[in-house]
Amino acid sequence: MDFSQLNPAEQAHMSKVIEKKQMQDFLRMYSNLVERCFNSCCNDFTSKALSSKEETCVMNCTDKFLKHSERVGARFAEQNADAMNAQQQKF
Amino acid sequence: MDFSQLNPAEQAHMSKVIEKKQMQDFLRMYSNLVERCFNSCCNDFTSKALSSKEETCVMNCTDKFLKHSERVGARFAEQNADAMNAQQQKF
Amino acid sequence: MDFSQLNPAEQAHMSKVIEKKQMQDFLRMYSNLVERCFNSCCNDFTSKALSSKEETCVMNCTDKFLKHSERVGARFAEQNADAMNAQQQKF
Amino acid sequence: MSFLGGGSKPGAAVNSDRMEMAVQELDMITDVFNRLVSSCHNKCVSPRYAEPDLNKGESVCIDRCVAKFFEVNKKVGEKLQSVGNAAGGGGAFGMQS
Amino acid sequence: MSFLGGGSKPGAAVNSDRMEMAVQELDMITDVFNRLVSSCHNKCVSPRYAEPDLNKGESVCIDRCVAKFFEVNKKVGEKLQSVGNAAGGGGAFGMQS
Amino acid sequence: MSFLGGGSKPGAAVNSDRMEMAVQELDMITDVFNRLVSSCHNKCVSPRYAEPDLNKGESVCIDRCVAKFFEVNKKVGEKLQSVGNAAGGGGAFGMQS
Repeated sequence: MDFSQLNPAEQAHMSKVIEKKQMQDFLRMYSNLVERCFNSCCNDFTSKALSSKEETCVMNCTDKFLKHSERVGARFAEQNADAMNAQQQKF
Repeated sequence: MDFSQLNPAEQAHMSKVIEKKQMQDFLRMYSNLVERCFNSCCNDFTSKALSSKEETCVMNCTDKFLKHSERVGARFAEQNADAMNAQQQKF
Repeated sequence: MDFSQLNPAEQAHMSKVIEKKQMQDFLRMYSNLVERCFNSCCNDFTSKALSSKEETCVMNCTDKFLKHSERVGARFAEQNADAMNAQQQKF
Repeated sequence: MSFLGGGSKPGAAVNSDRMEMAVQELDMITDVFNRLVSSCHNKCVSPRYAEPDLNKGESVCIDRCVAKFFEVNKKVGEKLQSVGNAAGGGGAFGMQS
Repeated sequence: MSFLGGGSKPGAAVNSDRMEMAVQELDMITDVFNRLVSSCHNKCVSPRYAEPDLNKGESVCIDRCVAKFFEVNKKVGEKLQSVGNAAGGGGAFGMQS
Repeated sequence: MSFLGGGSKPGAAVNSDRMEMAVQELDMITDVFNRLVSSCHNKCVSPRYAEPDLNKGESVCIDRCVAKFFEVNKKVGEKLQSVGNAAGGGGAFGMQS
């Protein structure tokens, strides 16, 4: 994303908006992660307590999801940079 | 949720926000319910009219979903109360 | 939808809101379409390039989805008009 | 995008409560329409995507699917309204077309 | 489940930052609740809809499902917090009960 | 992936239209990223969760998945643009890289 066309006042406003969105995104990621790991790991409702097998699954699920998101984020940034370079070459 | 740290002006503002959100949540629940019951109950598109079997399914689906939500809400409130008590014990 | 109860100032405001929402809806439709066609058409990750078979699938998927949305939109408008007429008959 | 916060502008004519109701109705219809598109796509359109056009069977299925979805919408709305009335005032439940 | 911890000092008028935090907390809880309702419905309620009431098995399943979902919520929150602390200050990660 | 093209004219103070465009672009990118994370997780990561790390096969799959998703994004964007141009001005469709 390129906000260099924005003037300083707009860039300052944009920073606040981005900061707020990052918090919202984090919260959304959190509840999404809970839902995903719960759905994948918990299938036995003969007890209300998490079994140790379920707990291990949830911990691995969380770990793996974070590493996955990080990797996707890194590739996403690279692809975005490539796309921007390609666009600048055109003009 | 505990809004007791808010001052009266903030609590009044919060009440308005909550009221508006409740309306939005109700509308979202409504369309979600339509989608869920349609997807579960309607699988025959040789006719455009709801069959009586499909209609019964939709009515039961709606009833059951409301009872389900109510039950989850009651358990949710209990768990929340437990979590808050546990937190207060810590401090 | 009937906004005739709104006064001119409100209708002008509503037009701006609708215009903004249309842009948001278009963007949401775009990313939804990418997700849907990617999920349906791409299942082979032994290569990072789109195969010609996958590309054809993605193009057909996009075309079909647009035609589908258009058709649903037309039926939706008819049903809405019917429902409004039925409602006006009641009053 | 600050639908929240109830920023009541001191504009003479614009009634912000009525405005908010209209915006909520618009959001509601958009939400229903998006769910309708998605549901009928899942029900009627084959995910093989062998050709770019809707075939005859898919087109007929879509028409019936939309009609049925509206019927379900109506039934669910009536049910919610009757539950709302039984529960008390039920003023908030008069929203299906 | 006070996701956004940290008691705030009493202020005079409406503090918009604090207000925003409270709205975010409300959004968060609504989001979690909706996901909980949907997950436990998928896990416990049969989609045949042969009768309008929850049967005994479904009701017991729902109760356990909610309890387990809360446990998972707690575990995931603790994990995120420990990752956040390891990553540095971890200011943004102090949100599970 | 500058979804919202069109260089803006230099202005003096905060231009709310330009601001809104930037916020919409941000929302768009966030939405695309979330769908990308979810799609590639479904395609590449086994839901058994036997270990906390991505294995080699999963890692390679993720890299290719992201590249393919971008290609699909580009193809769909070009298609929408050509449809938009065919339909008339096509002003709203100038948004893929």
